[in-house]
Amino acid sequence: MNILGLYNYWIVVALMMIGFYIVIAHENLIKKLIGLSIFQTAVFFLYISVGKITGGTAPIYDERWQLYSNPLPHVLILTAIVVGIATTALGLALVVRIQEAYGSIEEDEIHAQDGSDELECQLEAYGPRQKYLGAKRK
Amino acid sequence: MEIIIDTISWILLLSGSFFCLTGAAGLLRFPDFFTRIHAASITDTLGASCILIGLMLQAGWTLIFAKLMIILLFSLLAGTTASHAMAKAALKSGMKPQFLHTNDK
Amino acid sequence: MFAVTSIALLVVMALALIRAYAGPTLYDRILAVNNFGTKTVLLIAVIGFLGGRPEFLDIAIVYALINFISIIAVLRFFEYAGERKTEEES
Amino acid sequence: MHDLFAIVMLAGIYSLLSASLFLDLDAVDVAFTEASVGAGISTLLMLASLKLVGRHEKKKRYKPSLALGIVIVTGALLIYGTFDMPHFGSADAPVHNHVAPRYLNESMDEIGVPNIVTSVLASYRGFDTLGEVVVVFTAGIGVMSLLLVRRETKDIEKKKVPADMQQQIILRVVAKMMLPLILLFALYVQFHGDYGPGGGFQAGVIFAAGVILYTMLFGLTNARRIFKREILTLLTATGVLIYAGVGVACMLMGGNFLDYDVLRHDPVHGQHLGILLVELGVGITVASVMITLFFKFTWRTVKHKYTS
Repeated sequence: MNILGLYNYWIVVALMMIGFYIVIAHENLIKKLIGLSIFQTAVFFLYISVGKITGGTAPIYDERWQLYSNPLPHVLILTAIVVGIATTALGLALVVRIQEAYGSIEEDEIHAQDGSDELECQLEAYGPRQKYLGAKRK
Repeated sequence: MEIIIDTISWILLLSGSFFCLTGAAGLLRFPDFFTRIHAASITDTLGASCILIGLMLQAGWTLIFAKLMIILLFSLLAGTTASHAMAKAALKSGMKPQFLHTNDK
Repeated sequence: MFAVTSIALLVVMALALIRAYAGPTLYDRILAVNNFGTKTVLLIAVIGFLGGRPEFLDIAIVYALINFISIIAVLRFFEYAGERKTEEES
Repeated sequence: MHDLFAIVMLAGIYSLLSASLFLDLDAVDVAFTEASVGAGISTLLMLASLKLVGRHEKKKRYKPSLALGIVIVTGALLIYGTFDMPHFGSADAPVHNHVAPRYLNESMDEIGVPNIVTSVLASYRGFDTLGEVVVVFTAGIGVMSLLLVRRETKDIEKKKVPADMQQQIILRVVAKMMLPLILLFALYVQFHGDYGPGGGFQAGVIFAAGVILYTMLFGLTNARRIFKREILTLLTATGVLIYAGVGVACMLMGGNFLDYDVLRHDPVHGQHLGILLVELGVGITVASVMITLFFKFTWRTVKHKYTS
């Protein structure tokens, strides 16, 4: 059995692992999102390369061609790309809000802030409300 | 007739590739941004036109010809405009061409 | 002949990629990205002829379009992002 | 590399490259989508949000060797798993023997559309696509609510054209010339999707790219005069409604949900009409969601500029 015929999967695995590494090793949230999209593209490659047939052509009907590649993965990935951009946009919006709330997009700094002023946050969350209730009672 | 058109298109394709290669060499080897943009955009315009016209000759009078024509027009228009915008933005951001420096000395 | 042209274009793209990675200034990168994009347009056109189905030139048009728009976007957004951090990239 | 701008630009190149690879693997529609979405809109949104969060990553001192170890082990396991997979390009792989032959052989008789990807997308698996459109719609709503801005103040409205773009006269003139062609090309992609690569998703994104080009060069206020927020919100919902409405119309005329055969007397004509309407709905939703996303991000940056 010729192992070299599997090279498309190895490329996919390599890309996937690069994306995975970026997601878990970097603290910057924008970089994490880019790593996520690289991971995503690796999955797209997996699907599309499975659908390819040697000697086939694009699945658009034409009299001159008999052998077409498999159209089903194309459909799945086409919609997945558009959904992918939608989720990326949502992630970016979250990153923007995190930057506004914490003043940083580095994950460790965000965690540090969360740990140190947990008490303050609680006070902030409950304080005004109690005051408001107290004022109402008077 | 067929052979003549084929030969012309091959010559155009080859010269187009040559111009693109020189442009890329300039992009890589020239000393500063302004010389690089010079090399890249000028040889690019010529190279892209050559390759696209060579492909047009291969396509004949079909819809493909029209689409190649659109690409050619678009790349001529957009490529030059983008180069101009880049150079202008770089100049405005305070980047000085290197050769002015050497002349001043 | 198409094969020769496409190999030449691939070499050009690799050189542009090196320039995009090496920098040194951001404008060099933008230039390299632009060059890379135009070469991709040509490569797609040539590969269409190489594969025997040159009908798919719509994709090349989209590439040219997107390339132009993203260059403008980089220029547009870079100027403002430069304002915040005045330090010039070396 | 610690400059996020450079990283986003390299990611754009990566998208272009992967789209070329899709083209080489015969997936023309996917290449089309990846080029317009991955290289175009995704890069634009990343750049717009970099403008908000700053472009410098903080330097890290430690080496993440644990992460590297995890990645290498996982990769090795995955590669071990690939040894049982069918070879690249082999025609007798399991994927090609299930439903794909039916799509390939009978699509022309049943649907009558040369682009098999379109027929599978809009007709055979129309229900899936409805779900995807709803996901896009939901993401649009999510971003809208996350990046909500209060009422626009007066002094921002005075600033019509971005200052840095006022200088670029040539760019603006050329872009103005190209804008109608871009929008026309989007419509061509929309309605030619049955016969060549293209369709609602791609056309919507290209249309949005044209509007985004206008917004970048002539300012958000000018673009907002044409694409008002209410209209955009309405259009976002209208697209999904058209899609689902076609399905309901099929049910009312005696077929199943999204079964276009009953729309006209001839099933093939019914399929044509159904696919056309459904793709139109997809195009409208995708275009308006993409425009809304970009407006929201840009609006934040304008607000930042004036408050900070």
